[in-house]
Amino acid sequence: MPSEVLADSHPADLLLRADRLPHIWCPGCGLGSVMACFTDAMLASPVPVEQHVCVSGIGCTGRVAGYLNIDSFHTTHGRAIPFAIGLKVADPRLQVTVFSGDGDLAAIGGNHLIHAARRNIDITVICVNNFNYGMTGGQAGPTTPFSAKTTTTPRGNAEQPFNLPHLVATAGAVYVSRWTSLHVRQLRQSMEEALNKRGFSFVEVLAPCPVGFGKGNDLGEGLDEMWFYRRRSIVDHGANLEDIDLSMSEDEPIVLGNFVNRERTVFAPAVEALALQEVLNGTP
Amino acid sequence: MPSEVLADSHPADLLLRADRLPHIWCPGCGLGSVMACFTDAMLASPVPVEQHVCVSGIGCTGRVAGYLNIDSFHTTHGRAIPFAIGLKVADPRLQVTVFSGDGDLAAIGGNHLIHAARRNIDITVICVNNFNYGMTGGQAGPTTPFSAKTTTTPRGNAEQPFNLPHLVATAGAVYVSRWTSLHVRQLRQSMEEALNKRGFSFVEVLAPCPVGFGKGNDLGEGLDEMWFYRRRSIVDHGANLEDIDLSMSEDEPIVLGNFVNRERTVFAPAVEALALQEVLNGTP
Amino acid sequence: MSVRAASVLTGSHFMNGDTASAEGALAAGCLYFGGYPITPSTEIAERLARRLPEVGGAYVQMEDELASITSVIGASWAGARSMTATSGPGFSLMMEAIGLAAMTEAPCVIVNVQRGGPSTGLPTLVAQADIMQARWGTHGDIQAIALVPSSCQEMFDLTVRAFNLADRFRHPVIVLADEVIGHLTERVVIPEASEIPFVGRRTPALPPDEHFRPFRALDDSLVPPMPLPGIGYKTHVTSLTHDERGYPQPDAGIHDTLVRRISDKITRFQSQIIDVEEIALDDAEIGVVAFGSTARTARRAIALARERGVRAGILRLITVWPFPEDAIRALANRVDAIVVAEMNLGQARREVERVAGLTPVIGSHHAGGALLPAETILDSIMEAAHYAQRSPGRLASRGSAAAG
Amino acid sequence: MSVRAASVLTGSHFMNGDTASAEGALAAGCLYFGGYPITPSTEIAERLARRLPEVGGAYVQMEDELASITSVIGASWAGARSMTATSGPGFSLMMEAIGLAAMTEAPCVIVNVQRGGPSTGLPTLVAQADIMQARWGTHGDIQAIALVPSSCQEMFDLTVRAFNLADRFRHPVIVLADEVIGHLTERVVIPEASEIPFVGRRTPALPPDEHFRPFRALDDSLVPPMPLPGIGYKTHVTSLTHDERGYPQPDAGIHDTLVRRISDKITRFQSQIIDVEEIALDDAEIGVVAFGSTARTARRAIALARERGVRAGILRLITVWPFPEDAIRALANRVDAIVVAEMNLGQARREVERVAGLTPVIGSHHAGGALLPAETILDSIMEAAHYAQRSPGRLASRGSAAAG
Amino acid sequence: MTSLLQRIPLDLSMEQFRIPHGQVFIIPSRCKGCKFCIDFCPQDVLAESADLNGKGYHYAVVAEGKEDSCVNCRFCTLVCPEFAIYSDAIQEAAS
Amino acid sequence: MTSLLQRIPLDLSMEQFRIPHGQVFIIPSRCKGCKFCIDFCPQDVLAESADLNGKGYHYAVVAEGKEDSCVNCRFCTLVCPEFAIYSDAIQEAAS
Amino acid sequence: MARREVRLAGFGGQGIVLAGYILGKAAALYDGKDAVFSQSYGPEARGGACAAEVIIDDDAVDYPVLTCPDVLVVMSQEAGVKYASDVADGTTVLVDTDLVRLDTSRPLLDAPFTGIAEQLGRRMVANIAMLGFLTAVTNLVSVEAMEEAIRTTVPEKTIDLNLRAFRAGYESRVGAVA
Amino acid sequence: MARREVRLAGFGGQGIVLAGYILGKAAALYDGKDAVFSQSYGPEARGGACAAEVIIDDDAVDYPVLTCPDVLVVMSQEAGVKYASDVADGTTVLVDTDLVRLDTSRPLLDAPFTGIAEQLGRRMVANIAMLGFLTAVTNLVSVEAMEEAIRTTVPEKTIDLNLRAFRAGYESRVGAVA
Ligand SMILES: Cc1ncc(C[n+]2csc(CCOP(=O)(O)OP(=O)(O)O)c2C)c(N)n1
Ligand SMILES: Cc1ncc(C[n+]2csc(CCOP(=O)(O)OP(=O)(O)O)c2C)c(N)n1
Ligand code: SF4
Ligand code: SF4
Ligand code: SF4
Ligand code: SF4
Ligand code: SF4
Ligand code: SF4
Ligand SMILES: [Mg+2]
Ligand SMILES: [Mg+2]
Repeated sequence: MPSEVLADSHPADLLLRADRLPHIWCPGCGLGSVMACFTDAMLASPVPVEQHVCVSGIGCTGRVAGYLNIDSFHTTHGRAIPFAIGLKVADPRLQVTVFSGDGDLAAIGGNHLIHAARRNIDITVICVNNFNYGMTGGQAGPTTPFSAKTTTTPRGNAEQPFNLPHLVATAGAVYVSRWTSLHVRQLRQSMEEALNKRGFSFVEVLAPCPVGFGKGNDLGEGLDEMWFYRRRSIVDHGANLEDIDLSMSEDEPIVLGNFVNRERTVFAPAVEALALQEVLNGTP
Repeated sequence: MPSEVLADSHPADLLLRADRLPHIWCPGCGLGSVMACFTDAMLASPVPVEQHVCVSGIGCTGRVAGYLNIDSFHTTHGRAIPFAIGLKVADPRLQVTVFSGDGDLAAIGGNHLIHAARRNIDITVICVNNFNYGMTGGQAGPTTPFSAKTTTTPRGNAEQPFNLPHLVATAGAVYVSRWTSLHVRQLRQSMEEALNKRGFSFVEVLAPCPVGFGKGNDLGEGLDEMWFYRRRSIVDHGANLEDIDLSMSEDEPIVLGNFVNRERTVFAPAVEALALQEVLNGTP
Repeated sequence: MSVRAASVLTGSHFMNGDTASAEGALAAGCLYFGGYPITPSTEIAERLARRLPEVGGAYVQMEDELASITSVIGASWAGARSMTATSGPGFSLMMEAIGLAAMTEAPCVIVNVQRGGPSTGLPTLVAQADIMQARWGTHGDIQAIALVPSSCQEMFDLTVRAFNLADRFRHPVIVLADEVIGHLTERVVIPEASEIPFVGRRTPALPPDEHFRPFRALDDSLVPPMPLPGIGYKTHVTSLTHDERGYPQPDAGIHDTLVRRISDKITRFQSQIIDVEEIALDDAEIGVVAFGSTARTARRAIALARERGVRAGILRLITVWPFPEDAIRALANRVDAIVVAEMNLGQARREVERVAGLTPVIGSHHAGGALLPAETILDSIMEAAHYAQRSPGRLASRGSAAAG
Repeated sequence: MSVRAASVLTGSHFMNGDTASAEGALAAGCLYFGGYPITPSTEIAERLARRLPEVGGAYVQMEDELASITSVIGASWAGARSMTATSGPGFSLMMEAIGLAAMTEAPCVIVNVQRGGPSTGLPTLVAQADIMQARWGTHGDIQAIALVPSSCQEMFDLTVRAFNLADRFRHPVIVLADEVIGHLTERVVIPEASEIPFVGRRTPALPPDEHFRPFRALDDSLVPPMPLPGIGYKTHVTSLTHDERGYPQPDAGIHDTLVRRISDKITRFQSQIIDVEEIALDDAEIGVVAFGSTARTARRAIALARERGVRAGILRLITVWPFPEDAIRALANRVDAIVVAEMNLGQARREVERVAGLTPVIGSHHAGGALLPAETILDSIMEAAHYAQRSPGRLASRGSAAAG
Repeated sequence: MTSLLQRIPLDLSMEQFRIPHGQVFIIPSRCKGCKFCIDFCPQDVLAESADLNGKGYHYAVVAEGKEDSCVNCRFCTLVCPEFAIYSDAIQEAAS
Repeated sequence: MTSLLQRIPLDLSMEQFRIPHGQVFIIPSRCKGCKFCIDFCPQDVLAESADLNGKGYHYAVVAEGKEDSCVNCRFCTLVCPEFAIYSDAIQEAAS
Repeated sequence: MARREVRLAGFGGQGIVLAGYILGKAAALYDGKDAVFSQSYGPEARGGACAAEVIIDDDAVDYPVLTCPDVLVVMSQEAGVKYASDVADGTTVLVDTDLVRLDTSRPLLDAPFTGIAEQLGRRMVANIAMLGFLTAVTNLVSVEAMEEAIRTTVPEKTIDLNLRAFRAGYESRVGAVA
Repeated sequence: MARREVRLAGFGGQGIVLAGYILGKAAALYDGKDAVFSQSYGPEARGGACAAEVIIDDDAVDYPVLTCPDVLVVMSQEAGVKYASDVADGTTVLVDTDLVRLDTSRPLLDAPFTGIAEQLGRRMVANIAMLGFLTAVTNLVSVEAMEEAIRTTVPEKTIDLNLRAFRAGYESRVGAVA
């Protein structure tokens, strides 16, 4: 048996705009891994691929929309969720996933995040938390751990970060999980659950950003940050969400798990999507 | 002894722009009561009145800033908190209270609310929750109970409201309470605690809005809504914040209390306020 | 067309302007409203909150105006005719997303019922000071299409037209109403559904294949057919500068091509958009340029002027953007002087000055808060008549508002 | 003045434009920066995050641009010189709050390092397409003060000047930089602290008493002295239309008085603000109007034109708002034709057209993404020379961008 | 009046435990007749006036027979949205 | 490799419990040498190539002696940020 | 008929706005005239004074805002204070004698609208009684148009009551004059 | 000296940007010239190719962007592919022989910058060695100015190392030529 077989395409290429590869992400960046998991979860979803749409904001993570070979929307910074709400309400047949960064979703987009969770609108949000604004070159954001160094916190971050699963669950999400880009199988599985869940589902994915975050915080390359996750992560699906804050300290565990899976009334304003088509066709 | 003594001014007038009375609030509105409690709490605060500043957004509640006879800022809709942050950071000697409505603070201003709580900046936020946008005539907002009728939810609200104490505590506030405009002594006391607390403190006050909310929801006049609070309220300082959602149902209690009082690092970027004065005086 | 018929409240109504706009939206087939209340536009939201679910549409009250307009753009991309309504402060908050709509060529309608500004200003009182903002409020270069109703009937008619123009040009269209018209109640006649003009969005004629280029215009219109999601086109839509495939391209040449196309698609066909009404201009020596509720005041003012022997007429702008330059030029050639009457410090006046050539231009305005009194316009007309008599050459343009 | 001396990095530096702007802010005594990162302005934030705490100031990274600018206004009211920096998308989000700053007369500085728009557009590439937005982006009528640096030295100098103008006029002042200048590194000479121009904010001369009227101007400047909070003035500040006491008044007369005062306080003294540079205009037959990085290209273009025998010169606008109308008029009287060179579809060109009278105006522009090539400007100069020769009368203005 | 408001005096300071007497002050022109003070005064001290004030409201007055009942709990002072009523301790301590 | 990733196969479907053999496929030109697959393959199947790819990276290859060790757990498929590696089941079931 | 301007003034809850709407609607839809109706807005007016304006014209109503009322209806003391001075010599002033006492030398047309409504058992239809009176004493609108406007505007169940109130108001004047 | 344009190209992490900055600074602050420096931005460049531009002029640098380089320094294969075609006949091309193999007929000036740096024990100073070489083979800047620019730019602790790298680079050429 030969060792490896050389190939020139990848099974996931079908779901990717392969003509746009290689993507812009840095070597050692975790975003590609998260996107790989998502393509896999999408394939497993019972909804036909044509009906999947992806909405991103602006940021490195926000570029995901541009690589997925589905109807995909790369909107403005922070506004992926309201855009997704418009799509979903106007055409409820769409399987709408918002895929964006921690800054996009929790800094400038934080209000939309909590309100969408409150409404319990039936969309899935995948939030890649790399602890900083990667795209703009590594500034601190609302997920940057206390004391971490970034280009705007040269003396260490004086702010305390959000605990996103806790925040989003408090706001009303019915499915909430956290994984890292190392935990690819659990992540993939959680994404699949999130896609299938009716209501607002939220998957936080911790991922290395060696260029924006690793560098300044002695985390080294992407690989080192992956080892860091390996060392510190524990899985506790039943964790008390109050207790899963993230910090820079090596002593504190990074708690992962599928934390919340419950039922609440799903937001469904009275639109009859099929009727939409009829008004469209003034000129074909 | 005479029965009542007729007076032509009120001890609180000192803290009010009495020349602007009567205020614009409707008969039976709870806002005046909340403002009365605040003037009383302000008097009890160890900080001299001159150093108190009040920042409001836009709304009926937002008019509070205009009635208090202190330095007071009636900003734009939703932005009272960032304005307050600028004031407080640039001059930490100021005792900064944000006084605004549920819509202002939790709808359009929701992001600033959670981020300010996360940072744990040393300001106090008093949020009057009258379950609707009063100023614009009674539309639904993020605090409108499920199924409640408003001018934009003629069939009953399809959205579920925020549980504000839970949300704000999750985001990071160190002092969190909820009272109604009927519970004036506890409210006054809680405001005083909030003012004295270092860090981000949050007081939610339920108050009647007979014109915007009462009318459409068979709550009758302001007085009826006060009786409604009387009937349904229970005080439970130790309540689990998850369990204090508000609903329209007469069977569900309205849980009040001083729920959270804890310590977290207070946000204090390195400004030396006293130095500020020196740059001001180019021309006196 | 069943949805539309059910949506049309055919008949004569005594209806306020905001409500008429809401009914216009329904008659145009609007199925999505994303909004956030703000005086004096709130009645539009309130009406649609009640009516949209009756016709299979959805009213979503968002958490702020950023969310409102962005959800409207999302709904547009899902194929729905969609809109929002707001006033000054909310309009200012929508500026970033208006650029998104223009850049992604998402048709949608924004009704701005103008009130007094700047800032929170005068929430319940009229102004017309968002004219220039409607054109220039977002960063970068885009065109604006803005219609200005003068009556409740026009609140209905122009809202319908706004949807048709939006789909025709794949561009956000603004209905620049004002508080007086929004809050006024008048007779509004809603025609039969079949009489409501309808110009639908063009969608790709062919099913999806790998040659599909979502941002390639197939004809001189420069407007690419707009694919629906969910049916296999796999369109990528981005707010970044993009090529015909929709792929981001940080390239000056591609940028110039794109920005000019989305601009030219409107300017080239601006005659399809521009609409003005001429009132008593046949014999006029003084032309009053006015729009919105001010145009009604102007009617009274020209009557008073004529009583005083000055033949004044009105060029009422129904479209302010694209600016009716040709009509203004024609007016300038025909009258001795132009008065621009508006409730702001002289915004449209600048545009008129730009194209009026040698004809003197006099501004008649105040900052808002109440209708411009007919007497103010009358004074300007008399002043204009005076000037025009004395100095036939080009005058420096004058007006009570400061320039800058 | 100890804070200021410590803040001034006196000496010669090789510094990029963004950093120079940050140092300008520090030298001007800025003690508060509220910001949100955005290319190509981020280096300003990064520099100030490091430097402000060193001088007793505060850098606060807010959750978005709405919060950034509003916190800056709050800090201004607390007495601090305060600023933010952003680019197109963030600038669009600041539009509402710019109205708040104008309405409450809160001095502050906003640096917009322009990139290609509309929408997310070209984050890393240059444009100059926010010129009109800087003037008209917020609802209602306010004036704009906007300075346009052409070099890193001017990033420093004009940021200092912006603070002084802000305090002098109690108005938000915009530094309209562009990506090329923001990202360029050049020599920047920072003078001694004592040499840095400083025009401070006027505060009330008298201690608080009941006659104090926070919004009453005490002299012709029309600028009321600005009280600090915390010391007993008990000022009420509102975004609503207000009287001299600062009390809300929904009244057309009070509105007109207020809106005109906050406008006139700038236009009356615009000569104190307006600044232009004349380059080789003495003998020029063609005048090139240019600003920002394009003014540098224009230098090369006029050199090339002169090689070809066309005497071209440059009127470099250092202030774009208030628009230097007088300087343009003077230019129009002196040259045969004007070329307006800018990286947008012709924004300043419209203003030039408005005041150039009979002199032909030719636009030289593209939508951005790279510097306008010197050859493009040269072509326009040659075309202008050609036209000017043939038709001495007023020409319809021309240019490659569409109007509207 | 039931539990909730009777508990109120519990958080008063010690000296006030001497069940002080209060004097009620009223500014009739300010009252908008919401009755908050009347319905919820823990001692049922207050009632509606017979005549109308300038705005057309029956303002709050001390009810007949309740002239000595006010305990100066300040509830009315704090609850009145119009700053139309307040109480003050009567100087001579009642014990 | 410790607990965390060895637990992974637990959520595989039953048929995969037959400890399948996997075949590794590689697209060398895509690899950016992050070593995620190499360091974390639960069977230590992978290693760096000796030579560089066009971009100048040592890409992933099957390590010597590990030709039969792949269990087709798909970890590498999912973790590779560059879509440069994947595994597939070898047809004949290994049991 | 040339342009006629009507101001109805009272306090919130009296149905002033509804009355104005009905009056305008009657003229605009059922009398073949042009009419516009608007109400005063303003936060300062919350829950207090409240006013509605109706302008009726045979031609199109150009300037849509009231300049000086031809008819002023005063339904509350506060409204009286606020608006009674804002009239011309020819202004017809109607007052609800039950609620308003105007200190003026000008002739007033008055009737106890509230009393009339109370006789019908529902104080809330005082506004409609007022409209009946107004119809009788002015030539602004026809009785038929008003009745049709009431029928098409008020809730189904209250049509009868409202029509009775309208007629009672109308007759109170007709009786008085006769 | 008239305007001279220099492009330095390599990959992220090589210190290309720092090198460009030092070169520009030397000219602008210590050689009495005017100089501008800028770097290419663009998301597509993330972690991959990276370039810096320096323009030096006796007069003021007007047009601040490179049009066609007089000097091109290639420090990576990818950069070579990207930029080698974008030159004029007169362009001086410098390459790091350790990293780049250019398929071109034009004369190249080359030296093993990386190797030189490795000899000093720190591969990361290859950029400074390159600057030494560049200083030697062009007349863009003086040695003194470059040394001063290095001293005032690099971290205190690394000044010596960097100066040694600079001299080694400089001498590698001086030696080669001599
Ligand atoms: C309105 C606006 N503000 C700021 C920016 C600049 N910006 C682009 S991406 C980004 C942050 C992205 O951070 P995150 O969402 O965490 O994504 P990452 O790059 O880390 O994946 C910012 C601030 C913008 N494009 N638009
Ligand atoms: C940007 C903007 N959007 C909308 C409005 C309109 N508006 C004014 S107040 C308000 C809601 C106020 O609600 P809340 O804060 O709950 O205050 P309340 O009136 O209920 O006390 C709204 C939507 C505005 N002024 N500015
Ligand atoms: S900057 Fe960070 S998040 Fe962005 S591509 Fe590079 S490593 Fe990934
Ligand atoms: S509308 Fe509601 S909140 Fe506003 S003043 Fe009236 S009762 Fe109070
Ligand atoms: S002070 Fe207390 S007891 Fe006295 S009247 Fe007021 S509420 Fe009643
Ligand atoms: S609480 Fe105040 S306004 Fe209400 S009835 Fe009592 S005194 Fe009057
Ligand atoms: S499939 Fe699993 S076992 Fe096989 S090479 Fe990949 S990671 Fe290793
Ligand atoms: S995970 Fe992918 S990119 Fe990284 S080393 Fe393995 S094959 Fe290469
Ligand atoms: Mg991030
Ligand atoms: Mg409210």
